[in-house]
Amino acid sequence: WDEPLAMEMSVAGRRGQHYPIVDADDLVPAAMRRQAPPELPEISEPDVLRHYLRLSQQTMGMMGISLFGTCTMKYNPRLHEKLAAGPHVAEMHPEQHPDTMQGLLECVWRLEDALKALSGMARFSFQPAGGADAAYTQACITRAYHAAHGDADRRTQIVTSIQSHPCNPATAAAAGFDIVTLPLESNGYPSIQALRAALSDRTAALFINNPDDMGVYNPEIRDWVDAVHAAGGLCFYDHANFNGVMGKIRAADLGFDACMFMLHKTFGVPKGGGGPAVGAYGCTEKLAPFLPGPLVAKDGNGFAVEPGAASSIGRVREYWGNIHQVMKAYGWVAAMGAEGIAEASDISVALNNYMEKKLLAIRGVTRSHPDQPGWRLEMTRYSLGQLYEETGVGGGDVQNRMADFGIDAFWMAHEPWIFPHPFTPEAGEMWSREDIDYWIAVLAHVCDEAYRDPDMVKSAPHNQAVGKLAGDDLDDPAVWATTWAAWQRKHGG
Amino acid sequence: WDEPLAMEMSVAGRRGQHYPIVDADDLVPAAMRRQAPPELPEISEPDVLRHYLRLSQQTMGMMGISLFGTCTMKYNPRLHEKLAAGPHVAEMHPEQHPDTMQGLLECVWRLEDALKALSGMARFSFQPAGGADAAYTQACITRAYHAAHGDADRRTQIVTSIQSHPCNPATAAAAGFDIVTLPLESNGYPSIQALRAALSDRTAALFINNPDDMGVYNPEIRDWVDAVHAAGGLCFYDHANFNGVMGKIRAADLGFDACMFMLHKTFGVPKGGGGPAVGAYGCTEKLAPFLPGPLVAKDGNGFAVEPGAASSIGRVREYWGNIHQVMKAYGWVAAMGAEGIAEASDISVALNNYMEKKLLAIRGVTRSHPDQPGWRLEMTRYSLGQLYEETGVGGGDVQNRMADFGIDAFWMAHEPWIFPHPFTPEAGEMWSREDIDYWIAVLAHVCDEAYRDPDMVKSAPHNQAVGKLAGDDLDDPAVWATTWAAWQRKHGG
Amino acid sequence: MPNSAPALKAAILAELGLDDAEPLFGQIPEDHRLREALPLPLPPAITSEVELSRHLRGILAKNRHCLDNISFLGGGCWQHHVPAVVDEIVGRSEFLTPVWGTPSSDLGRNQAWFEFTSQLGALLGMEMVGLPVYSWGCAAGHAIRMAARITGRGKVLVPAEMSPERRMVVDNYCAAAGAGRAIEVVAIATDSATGRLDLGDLDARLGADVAAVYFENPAYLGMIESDAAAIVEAAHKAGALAIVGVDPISLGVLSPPSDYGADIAVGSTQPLGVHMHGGGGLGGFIASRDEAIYAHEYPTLLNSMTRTAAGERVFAMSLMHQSSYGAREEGKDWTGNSTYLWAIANAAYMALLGPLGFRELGALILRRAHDAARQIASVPGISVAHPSGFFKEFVVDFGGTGQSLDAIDEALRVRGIFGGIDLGARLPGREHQALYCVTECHSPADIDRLVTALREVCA
Amino acid sequence: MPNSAPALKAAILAELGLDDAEPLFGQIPEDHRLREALPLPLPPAITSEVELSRHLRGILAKNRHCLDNISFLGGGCWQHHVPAVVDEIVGRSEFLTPVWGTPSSDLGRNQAWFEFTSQLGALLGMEMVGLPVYSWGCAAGHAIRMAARITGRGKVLVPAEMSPERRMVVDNYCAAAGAGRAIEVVAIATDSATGRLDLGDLDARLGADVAAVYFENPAYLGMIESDAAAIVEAAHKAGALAIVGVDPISLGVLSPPSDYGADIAVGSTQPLGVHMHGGGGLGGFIASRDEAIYAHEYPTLLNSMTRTAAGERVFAMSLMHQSSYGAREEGKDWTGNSTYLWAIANAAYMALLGPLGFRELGALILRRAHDAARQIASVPGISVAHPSGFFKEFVVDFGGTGQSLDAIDEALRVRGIFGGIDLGARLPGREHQALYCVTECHSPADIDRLVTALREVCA
Repeated sequence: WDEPLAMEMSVAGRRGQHYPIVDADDLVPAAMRRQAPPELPEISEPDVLRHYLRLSQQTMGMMGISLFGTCTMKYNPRLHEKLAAGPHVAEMHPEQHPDTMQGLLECVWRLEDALKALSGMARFSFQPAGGADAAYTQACITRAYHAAHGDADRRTQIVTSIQSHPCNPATAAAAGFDIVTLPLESNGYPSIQALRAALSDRTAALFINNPDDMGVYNPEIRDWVDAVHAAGGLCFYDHANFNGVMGKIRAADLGFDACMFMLHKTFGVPKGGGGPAVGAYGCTEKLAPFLPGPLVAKDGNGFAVEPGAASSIGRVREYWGNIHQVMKAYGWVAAMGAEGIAEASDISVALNNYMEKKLLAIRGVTRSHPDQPGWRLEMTRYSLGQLYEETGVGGGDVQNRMADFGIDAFWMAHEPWIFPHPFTPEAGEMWSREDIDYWIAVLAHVCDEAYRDPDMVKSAPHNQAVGKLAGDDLDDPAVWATTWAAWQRKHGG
Repeated sequence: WDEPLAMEMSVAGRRGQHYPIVDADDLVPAAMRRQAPPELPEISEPDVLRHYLRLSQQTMGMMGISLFGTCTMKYNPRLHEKLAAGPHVAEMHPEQHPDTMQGLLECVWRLEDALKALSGMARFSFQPAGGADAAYTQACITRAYHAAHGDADRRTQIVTSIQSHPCNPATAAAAGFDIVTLPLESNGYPSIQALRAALSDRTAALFINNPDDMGVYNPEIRDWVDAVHAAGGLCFYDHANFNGVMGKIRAADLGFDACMFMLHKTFGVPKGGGGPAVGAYGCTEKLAPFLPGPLVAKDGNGFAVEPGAASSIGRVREYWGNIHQVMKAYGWVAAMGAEGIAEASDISVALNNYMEKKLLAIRGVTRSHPDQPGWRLEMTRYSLGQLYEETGVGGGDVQNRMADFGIDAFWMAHEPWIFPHPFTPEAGEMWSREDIDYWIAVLAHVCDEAYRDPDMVKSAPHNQAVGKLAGDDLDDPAVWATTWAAWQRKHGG
Repeated sequence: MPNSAPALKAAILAELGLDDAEPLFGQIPEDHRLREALPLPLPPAITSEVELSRHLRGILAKNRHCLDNISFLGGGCWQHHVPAVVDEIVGRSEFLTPVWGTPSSDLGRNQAWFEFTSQLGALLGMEMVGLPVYSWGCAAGHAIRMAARITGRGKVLVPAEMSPERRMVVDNYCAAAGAGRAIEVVAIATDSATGRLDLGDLDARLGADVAAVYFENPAYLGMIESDAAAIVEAAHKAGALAIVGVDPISLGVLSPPSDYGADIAVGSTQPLGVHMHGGGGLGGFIASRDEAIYAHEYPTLLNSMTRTAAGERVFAMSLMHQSSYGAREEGKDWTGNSTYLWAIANAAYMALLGPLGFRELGALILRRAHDAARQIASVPGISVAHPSGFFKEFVVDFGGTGQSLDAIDEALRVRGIFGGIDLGARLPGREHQALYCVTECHSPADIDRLVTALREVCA
Repeated sequence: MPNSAPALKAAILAELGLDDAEPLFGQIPEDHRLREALPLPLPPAITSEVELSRHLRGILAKNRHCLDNISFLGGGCWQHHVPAVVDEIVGRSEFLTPVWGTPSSDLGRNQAWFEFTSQLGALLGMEMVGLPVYSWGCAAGHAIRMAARITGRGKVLVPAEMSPERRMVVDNYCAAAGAGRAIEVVAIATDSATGRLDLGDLDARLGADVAAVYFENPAYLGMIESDAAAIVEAAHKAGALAIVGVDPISLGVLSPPSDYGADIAVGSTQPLGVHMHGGGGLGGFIASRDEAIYAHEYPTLLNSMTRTAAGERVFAMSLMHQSSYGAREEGKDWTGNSTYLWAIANAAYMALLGPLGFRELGALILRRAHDAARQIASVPGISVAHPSGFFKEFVVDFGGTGQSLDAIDEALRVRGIFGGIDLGARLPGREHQALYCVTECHSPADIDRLVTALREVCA
């Protein structure tokens, strides 16, 4: 379809919803009565539906194959979607009396119980509405913890690695911390000497992923935790890449004070193109008094609401968080059980290494940190740097060309790129081997094509609804347009 | 997508549903234990979902524009779909005690009440599961009526017109009647002289559409009814094309004994690619004793189930019929009201004549029955005969080529074709004028193309997932294959 | 309505030189027209969705449904688990809304239909399957008429104890207005010892005038016809066809019709992933060997795989000319709108289960149903007519409780339980008996609740 | 899991030369590993969907929801009618499941986002709108931090009586670990006579250290800030920015922020076609004039329309380098997963209503809420604090009934009614008061039921 914008479909007098007509002009103070009607489109209900259905068909999503690394593209069980859409979830108000929301509270309690088992932590909050929000929660709790210990003004540094997700330094900075970033050694993780050098009585906390999204596990992590603790800091484990170690290790066993699970990645909750999501935040008893409220406790008759302790950080977001997603994640855990979760880890690590073996046989593809010889965990960081040097075809070109074959974009890498033209596919446990093989075959085909006919790749995509970007400068105020009104003013429609 | 068959996606050991494992071999008599497992595919749940989602995207449906005549392509309100999918409809058993199904009974009663108002009839049954089933119901009731009057052996003829829907003669024949078919005059309807000549004491009933799908109204229809009644026959009004006369005429006012409304056409119920549907069958008090049961009656406390009279024809299908569709049709009537329904008629007739004016300006397009000068009602029968003679491009070619522009097939005409290369679009009230204009523009483009470049049209479609049929003889037992097993045996996969 | 704004409507009329729609109806004589001030006695329109939603929800809330209650109703419409994936697929707008396009524009839908016929054929062991008809009863009626046309005979034998709903449909399909055109429907008795067909009675009624023997497996009262091969053989010996009605959900554990030689198989598609919908979930199928003698008598549409000019696989109708669309009253019975959307649900359901799923599910149903029967029979005054040899349904006899079935059912309803179908009202000689249905939807706890309630009610 | 069948798993391992997955975890030191016999104390897996469905339904059935009951809860999450079309659109698999593709492969999704920002901008009268953030509270927090960066000042004035939930979020966003980095949050009193902001108190607190005045319209307690223009002018006079938090569903009848000169507008997206989901329906927005000074401080992603090489319209991110994805700790605050699916619901909702729908809906809500307030105030002992000048929420004072709010709410719950938010527990000086919310979802009959119940309960 060559689909217009909704704003272009307007015909005066049309509408998609009617309401009983009443006059209420007298109920609005004269100064606050809207004068000019908003410039919204006027469209009939069937045409609105058809318009967005067509836009949905112009979204590849998981109709194709997406191995978007670090995001652990999983199947989202439709049973959970159906239940969440029903009134027992969708039509619940967050401030209802606890007697009337025992079902939701039970979901929270049961998932918390499961995550405690998976992490060894003591309490969980599901209020953080994404992984970044969980990191932010850790930053706020770190602040509150040191304040409670009279150490607020001194402990202003957060230590992290260059391979941590950008949300870790960014949220810590937003909470007012200074960031100390550790570089990687050639084996793929920072040296403990560098860590020790960074630690001091100004250290508030360590924020770290392990494995990071290169699939490399830091075997010295226990020593790291000990060193940070010895310096008086807290240790936060960003479990964004939990899929490779589920049921294999537990953050609390390694000494961490807190950790974070992404329910919309690891736990089968749909991504929705970027939320609503949940960064489930867990901590030990040491940090539990600082957790945001509300929390759920089991009592004799059912489940009770705890408002959050007096020392709580309050809220990082209103209410319970994305509680409907908590319900879905609980469903996932209930269906998988302990053994299913560990098996999913086995399969995702096995498939990643299977992919690695095949991908490294493709001309133009190399792997990060050749000094790190072992099996990678759930992901491997690759580079198309050689391909680019030899053909001029870059990672974005390859993404576009692969889309022509029904393969959605791969993940490249977070900023900063420490390898040229990085790419990071993640197999996970839910794609069939046939799909993985097809993905590999398409990449092989495109790399081969890059050597034979680089313009074919560089001018991709060729069979999508639209072609590649023109490369306009979207950072120019005269060019950018985040609304139709701005576009019309700047570009005339 | 180049989507394989589900049967080709099988990998041993996979499955999309699990059940608790029990052993029950001892509970099946040995002779009846299945030996070889069925040759079903083994596929995981995500892959089954993705497969059928892809097939859905390869179905144009109402994502494009479909003016499939006589089928009155309407918008299907999504509120009704949502309610019907809920347990208060979906999880109801038809033999529940009436106390537990008052909601469904109320929907039946309310829709019956509305259809009585629209038709003037005395009672309705929603058991017939489509328009053809309603015609079959009429045939069975006709048989029962004459039997009850001791006239069963004599009255074995059903009179209809060559323009009636094939289901009318076909169902009457299936019920054991002989068919008398009246030809059309040049004004578009049969002469009353022909009718009179066909009537006798062997006449059981007249089955007739008015208007038929050429949009021509028989102005002598009252005299027809009188003549049939005088001959001792019954009169059945097939209201398949009700959209042009809703709120304008009533079958009972014209003297008919029974009529039929298609809820999945006129009343906004989705078509589902051909059912589940409802042919709502209404009749006067004269025929009510023969209606199939169950029926609904209002009593003091609510709604009661009437099993069907002793003289009832029993059942034409099990239970209530497609009662969830009855609920949706009631929702449509409730939303439209009397004035909305009449207005929908105005709009659909106005748009049809608007289309007619524009279509007749296209070279190659002519209209049926030029002797019938007035405004047509909700449809007009056109012919591409001239186009075919002048270019060799036929109706099927034009259909295929229009699909390239997102226009789904038009309706041609029922058998027998009394005009060459017929086509019959129906505008209805739910397509916007812009959509109608686009449809007209595409037909104009394709007809023009037929004169300029007929091979382009004849080799269409060009941008669909697959091209046009090879023209194999699907009536040859060695060729046809209604199952994968048959295909493999005959064509080797 | 997109064109209902006054200015838009006026613009369309203006193109026709009109300022009012009235002249467009000039074909209709004035005295045919409805001309009251308020044309129709309908309630005022509820134009806002929020109000309509409240109105309809208010009506539907009066229903008590089978998720909130425990239901033991079956007998032709069954509560089975519908995987959520199936709901999503049949709800897709592309499948829900259309009617008929070209082979290219309907490619996906037609492929889904082909997967329906192919997988159902695999369950049945038959290579020819038509697109669905309205219901099991309609499928049986059509199949009997096919047999009558094939054999040129005018009598069919059916079980005396078949579903009354189904039987009434079959009776209509066999009746005819014209003299000598009807098919005579003759009942075969039940063997009261086994609960299965009385083979002696079958033999006695078979003869050269019999077009077909129609039997069901499992039968209406739940019993597995373990003598199916003998029934088929007896029919064939008399030159009659054997038509079997089967519940396809049983075919992971029960022999397929092909194994015992049936000529035509019919049955319900509803168990295969379609909610009951108050009976609106019904659909029927007709299948047979892939031979011209059968194919040429199908009333249904026959969706065949074939090829495009470029060699791609595509789907189109076979033998369309013999349908009522092609031949009007000369066609093979008749067809029209059917239950085609449910065929897509069926296809997805069969693909989800696969051979392992059907086998596990069949075993689970057998076990749960037999466990339930045993526990129910343990209640004083209650017995199960045939305590083994059934699939998911069985006959419970309340004769020893001294209470009426109506009273028992009402007491169960108060406890949130819908008892089985009252057979006393439906089949002669079955007073105080009810047909109970147990499937994978019933947990052991549900059965406990029933048995506890029965002990209270029948005490 | 498609590869979990033993043979399939073994084949993958065999490609790696392994017969067990264990060696793949060789990177992890042995003493880091979990090595109990039963690795994790989780309940047994419920592998069958039919059992899992029963389990989850059983849990959720313990909820009492706002369709079966009448709820007067609002205060930051509101029950509005969600058109069924919106439910279908956000349920589409293509929108529900993906994360991030190329501009071409995500074309439809990105266009829907652009329609979200464009239509919301039209409601607000603002030409720059970011992609959504988690909630209104988060949007307010980010906007205040934007203002602090723009002005280089470190204090914000906020209403004393704002939602405690929202206020706690803002407090977190304004706090800082490093000395001198925090933004001081200072409350502006309510004018007890009008229920609106006390302009005198505002003036008294304004000064050269104030980065922004943040106020809400309608405010937490429902009142329309009819002096909005004066508030904005006072802020501007002090060199501060004016940030307004608005409920976008009011903007069919209330003046848009642009009309009274607000610099940044924030608010909730939940009212625009998203179910409450126990609070999971929340989303927030940030909008402003389309000027570089604002644009360069947005923490959100900025989806801009642009062109392909061939001139087709397409969408891509603007100023990506300033986000935390682009600049880590040097970025403008931070972003990550957000509430992007709801933005599609919002887009569809706004397109459905159009200018006429928003106007009708706003008028209906105003009328129903005022009717309800009047009827409630007629109950002896009950009064409404400010009986006019509000939008959909109003403060009900039960002080004259002599009963505790807890007791009243419990008695209402027994009658299927969820009373409004208890303000006594949330705001000082509001003992015996509750915040009642009335929308288009409340019929006149619902209000009658409430009033009848209150008469009984408070008698």
